[in-house]
Amino acid sequence: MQFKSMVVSNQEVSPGYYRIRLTAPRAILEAKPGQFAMVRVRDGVDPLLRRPFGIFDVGSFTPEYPDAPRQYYFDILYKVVGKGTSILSALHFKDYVDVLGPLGTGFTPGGTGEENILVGGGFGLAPLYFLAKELVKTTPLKVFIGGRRKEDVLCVTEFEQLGIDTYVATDDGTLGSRGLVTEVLEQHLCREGGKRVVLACGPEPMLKAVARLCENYGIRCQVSLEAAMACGVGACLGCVTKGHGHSENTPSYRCVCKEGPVFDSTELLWEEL
Amino acid sequence: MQFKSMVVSNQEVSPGYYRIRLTAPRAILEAKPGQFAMVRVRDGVDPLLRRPFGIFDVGSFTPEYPDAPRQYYFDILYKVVGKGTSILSALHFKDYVDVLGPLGTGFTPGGTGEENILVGGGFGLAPLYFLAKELVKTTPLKVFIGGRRKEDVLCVTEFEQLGIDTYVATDDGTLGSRGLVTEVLEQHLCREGGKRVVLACGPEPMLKAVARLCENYGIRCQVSLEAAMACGVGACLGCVTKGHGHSENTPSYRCVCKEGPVFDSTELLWEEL
Amino acid sequence: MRKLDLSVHVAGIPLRNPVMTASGTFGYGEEFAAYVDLEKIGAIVTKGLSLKAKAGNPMPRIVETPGGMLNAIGLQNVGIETFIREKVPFLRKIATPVIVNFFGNTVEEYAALAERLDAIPEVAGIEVNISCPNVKHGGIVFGTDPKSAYSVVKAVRETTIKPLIVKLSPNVTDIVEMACACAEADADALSLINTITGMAIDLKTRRPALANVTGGLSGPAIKPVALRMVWQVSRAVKLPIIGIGGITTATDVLEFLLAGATAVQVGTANFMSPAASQQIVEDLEKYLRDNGIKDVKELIGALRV
Amino acid sequence: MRKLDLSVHVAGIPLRNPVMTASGTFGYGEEFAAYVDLEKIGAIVTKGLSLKAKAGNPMPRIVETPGGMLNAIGLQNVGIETFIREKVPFLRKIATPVIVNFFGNTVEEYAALAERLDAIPEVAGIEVNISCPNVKHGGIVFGTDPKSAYSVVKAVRETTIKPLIVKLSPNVTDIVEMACACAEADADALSLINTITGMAIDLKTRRPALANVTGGLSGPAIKPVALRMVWQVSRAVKLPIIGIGGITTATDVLEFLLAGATAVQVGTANFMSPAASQQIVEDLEKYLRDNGIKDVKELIGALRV
Ligand SMILES: Cc1cc2nc3c(=O)[nH]c(=O)nc-3n(C[C@H](O)[C@H](O)[C@H](O)COP(=O)(O)OP(=O)(O)OC[C@H]3O[C@@H](n4cnc5c(N)ncnc54)[C@H](O)[C@@H]3O)c2cc1C
Ligand SMILES: Cc1cc2nc3c(=O)[nH]c(=O)nc-3n(C[C@H](O)[C@H](O)[C@H](O)COP(=O)(O)OP(=O)(O)OC[C@H]3O[C@@H](n4cnc5c(N)ncnc54)[C@H](O)[C@@H]3O)c2cc1C
Ligand SMILES: Cc1cc2nc3c(=O)[nH]c(=O)nc-3n(C[C@H](O)[C@H](O)[C@H](O)COP(=O)(O)O)c2cc1C
Ligand SMILES: Cc1cc2nc3c(=O)[nH]c(=O)nc-3n(C[C@H](O)[C@H](O)[C@H](O)COP(=O)(O)O)c2cc1C
Ligand code: FES
Ligand code: FES
Repeated sequence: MQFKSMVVSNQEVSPGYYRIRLTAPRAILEAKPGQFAMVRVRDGVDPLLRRPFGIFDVGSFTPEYPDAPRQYYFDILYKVVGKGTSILSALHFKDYVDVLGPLGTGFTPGGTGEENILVGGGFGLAPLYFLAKELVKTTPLKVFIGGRRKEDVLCVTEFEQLGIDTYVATDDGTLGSRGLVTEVLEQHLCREGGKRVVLACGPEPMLKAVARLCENYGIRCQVSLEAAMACGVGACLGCVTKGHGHSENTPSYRCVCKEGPVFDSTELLWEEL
Repeated sequence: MQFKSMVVSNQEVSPGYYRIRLTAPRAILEAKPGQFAMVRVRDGVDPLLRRPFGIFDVGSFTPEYPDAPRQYYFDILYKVVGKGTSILSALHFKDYVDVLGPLGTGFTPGGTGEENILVGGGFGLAPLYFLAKELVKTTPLKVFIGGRRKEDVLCVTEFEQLGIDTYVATDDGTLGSRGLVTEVLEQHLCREGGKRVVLACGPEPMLKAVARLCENYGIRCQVSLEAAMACGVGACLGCVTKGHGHSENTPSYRCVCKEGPVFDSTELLWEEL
Repeated sequence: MRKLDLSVHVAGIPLRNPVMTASGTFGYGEEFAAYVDLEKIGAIVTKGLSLKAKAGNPMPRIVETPGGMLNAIGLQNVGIETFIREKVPFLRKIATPVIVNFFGNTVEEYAALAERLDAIPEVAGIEVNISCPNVKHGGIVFGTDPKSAYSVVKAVRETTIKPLIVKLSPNVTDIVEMACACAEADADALSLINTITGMAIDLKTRRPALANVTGGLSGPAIKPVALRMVWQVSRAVKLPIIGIGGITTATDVLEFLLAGATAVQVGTANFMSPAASQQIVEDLEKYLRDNGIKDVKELIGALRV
Repeated sequence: MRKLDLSVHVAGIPLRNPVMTASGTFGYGEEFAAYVDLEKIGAIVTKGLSLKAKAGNPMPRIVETPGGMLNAIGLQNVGIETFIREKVPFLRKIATPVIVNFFGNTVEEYAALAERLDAIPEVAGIEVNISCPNVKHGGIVFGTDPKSAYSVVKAVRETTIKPLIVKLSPNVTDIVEMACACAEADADALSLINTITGMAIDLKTRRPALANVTGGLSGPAIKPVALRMVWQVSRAVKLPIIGIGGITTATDVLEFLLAGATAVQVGTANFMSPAASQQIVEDLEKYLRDNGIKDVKELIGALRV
């Protein structure tokens, strides 16, 4: 769906990272973890295109005026990296944006008896938190979070409040263990057994390492990819990634916006990404 | 000069008309009535160019925090007509714009013993009010204001507070007499004699009529013109108007931004504007 | 009050209004069905087809630029047979004319595609994209050489009685010369402009922002160039013109009509808002009503110069 | 720390940094003296001169477009003699190279201008604007026809030993062909691009927004086209290139250098901020410092393709 959305709140949650709450029609409650929204941050031609953001949370509240109807919302957790995100970070309560979404596929977590292992970095935590909130009621769950420095490690408190075991690694050791999150993940994978599924979202090098690890351990793995996007609905073919194709010479390009952003890691031609 | 300027206040003063107060260096106090400023209303390329606005007032105040230095400002009176002015109208206290100015020539009012007759319409009142404030201390003064409807007649209270005789005409008669301001002006000109100067700012048809009238009555007349502008400093040659030229076939184009916006009405080739 | 007349005819195709969607920016129509009432727009122009499916260029394929975007999709498409099998059934269900955009590497490929499309009743018209290199003639682009353009249009003309629209490339010294060549080859209408070749660089990596190095510039940034070319061609050639380039509002549409276009296509604006085309139709109707204009056709070529 | 080296040589002209101001957007320099330290920029290119003063086009002459602007100034200028008498004395006082842009209606006029400028010591170099119609040859534009371009550049070359820059028009099918023609005629450098022909319409009046109907598109909107052309020409021609088109930031400058430009000109950005050129130089210096680049020349043509 496409809708005008009012900013409810917009706060810096960690240096350079913001959480914005946007009003939405009731149907937003049906958004699946892993889906995203394309936001037009302001009118005019600068920036021209919408910006894609994973859905971090959905919910509802009752505004504080008499007879107020229930108001639905969704949250985005975003990092200020350029023009669009800095315009977004300057928005206030009662400003408006235009939203297209929820879009794309969501994660397909493990079935009964399977443990879900979430692995993320940076704003990749956004869809994972949303996923964890849904899963925690029914399935065993663990979260592995990586980041360059302490400031890049988001949502630890949120995950812990959900009562989920959370493992953290930072490149500089300022939080959790020092090193890559995949090292911590590997230790965990080889220590413990059982049926499990890895669900990952974060920077591409991290996803690549996670996918390789899961291949080695024979574990089903889903990753959520990023790509520059124009339409968000599978029409422009601008956002493709390389999937395994029909023939070796002709890669089969897959739309990240529509066939993804969540892919089974085995679908992707990792060596060419 | 070019400076970053903070919005102090920004209020709708009549439907569709706003008055914005912008901080400025002390030198703004030297601005002459009739000069203007080019405002970059926001970052980015949309809108690309600055927007020109006459200076409506200048002044200073002391902010309400301890040891605050004196803060200088200038005001703009503007009408929301398009993209730039609607972005401007949405700015709040503490937002920033980039200002270039004061630019251009100012009005040259009459000398001792001469009566100054100000004639304006719409936001053309902005420089006239600024002018009136300066002149009222020393010279006899009258103001003629025209507008389509009541809402387009600005600054009547301001002029009256300065103790200046104010004559109003509206097309639909909702304020003052019904008809054109030039009709009221003509009645005045033929009724009274004496040395006088007409200083006018407003829509071009009004200026044209005023100029013709003054020519008929042999009265010196200055008009402040408008033109689309890019540089504001006389470099791009985009803002020209037609002045009397050296030869009949080659009109001499005059820069509105630098040689104007205020011109002696006899300098202009009215029949070709 | 008499009903407003928004209808126009282009190349013999009756359109309920002059607002179509541009090839490559609206998929095969169905991608937008959730956001636009497809029966409200004038026509759908589908993504450029080739004989065989085409994989397209490596990524990254798009990048935003000031007031526009560059794309180097590389004409990825499902190929004509899959189109007929999988996409036409959806399009059959809607009462909006479907114009099929296509391209080839040789004159023969163009002709073969046209022949195949000629047999499909759901195809209201065909739009020939000539902005492609002619592989038989050393890669010279059909769309920048009047002789090549003539030969490809002529060959297509001979294989089909469908309304034949030729889509012109703006990357030429003289757009009128190109338009004349297509008119001589008996095109029924011209659509212009396709994208302007451009390039962007990623300073961080010191690489081109597109894997293909160069790409096609589209969006509001190119509107002045498109409007100029439409005006030039409309004064020189009798064929109806479909104006394309940076159209995002009803005002833009009206400007193209004044400049001489009979209809328009909305491209990049579909990305800014998927409902853009429908919104433009509604605003167009409102403009006509507010300005007491009974028939949109009054505006075609009505520029006062 | 060793001092950063921002200097470059173009056509034999030593520049303290690669950032010049573009013709027609910076007047004769003095208009900007209150806002820019003219001694901080690489060179000043003055408003295009003709033999006699030129009145220019009727107004309106400019209009904003998405991410850009159109201008149809009509080459209004004071004429070469007034320039020498009234503008050069100011320019003499500043230690920044002055490059004089000029144009004619015939090959002879171009040559006469070049000869006159050859005698002026304050002129560090000349920039020939060939985007003008050749009145002797039925109005064909010098800048879109390789043969005409060759003849005008050759004629200028024969009358002057000043560094000779030829400014190319982007309104051509093949910019490389134009560049080659100028190289053959012994130009010392090429500057590109001039404006792209465009048009805008005022819906309210139903008239063209410019009195001249068409005008030249400049500003950020055209940057992708300019960058593409600079890259194409730099790979095909040995001459140093001055990149022009939509440059507003140091990042833009760096992109043009990577694409193969030795220097750049800042045009429309001077209107967005009169201090733009100086700001760009400062930001450029900061970028080099922050990235440990000692010499800006390392970046020229350093695009990784
Ligand atoms: C499916 C999907 C979900 C996403 N979810 C989130 C999210 O939950 N939170 C969040 O903060 N971001 C998310 N992103 C990334 C976000 O879209 C970009 O950070 C944003 O578009 C940048 O816009 P900008 O205008 O600020 O930056 P720009 O000015 O466009 O670019 C600034 C810098 O950021 C880089 N950049 C631009 N687009 C992307 C991109 N898509 N990914 C990575 N780098 C980019 C550019 O190369 C450039 O170096 C998601 C992207 C996708 C595709
Ligand atoms: C020297 C000078 C002093 C001015 N002083 C004032 C002032 O004190 N207060 C004020 O409100 N305005 C003033 N103006 C006019 C003001 O500059 C324009 O209204 C403004 O630039 C419109 O910007 P926009 O982006 O809102 O409109 P745009 O989106 O650019 O245009 C919207 C509509 O307004 C028209 N328009 C655009 N520019 C002008 C213009 N310069 N004059 C008239 N119509 C225009 C357009 O044709 C269009 O129809 C002055 C102009 C000049 C040249
Ligand atoms: C992502 C994208 C894909 C395109 N694909 C095609 C295509 O397959 N065939 C074609 O003729 N034009 C194609 N075009 C060009 C558009 O149809 C249109 O001519 C151009 O984008 C200018 O219009 P706009 O500025 O409204 O986008 C494509 C444009 C874009 C942006
Ligand atoms: C108002 C204006 C006047 C110009 N006058 C000239 C000129 O006299 N001679 C010339 O060669 N180029 C002229 N140009 C073109 C610029 O020098 C430059 O090539 C073009 O604007 C592209 O650069 P930009 O996008 O940075 O503005 C003019 C451009 C503008 C906007
Ligand atoms: S963003 Fe357009 S196809 Fe994915
Ligand atoms: S606005 Fe540039 S010369 Fe007046």
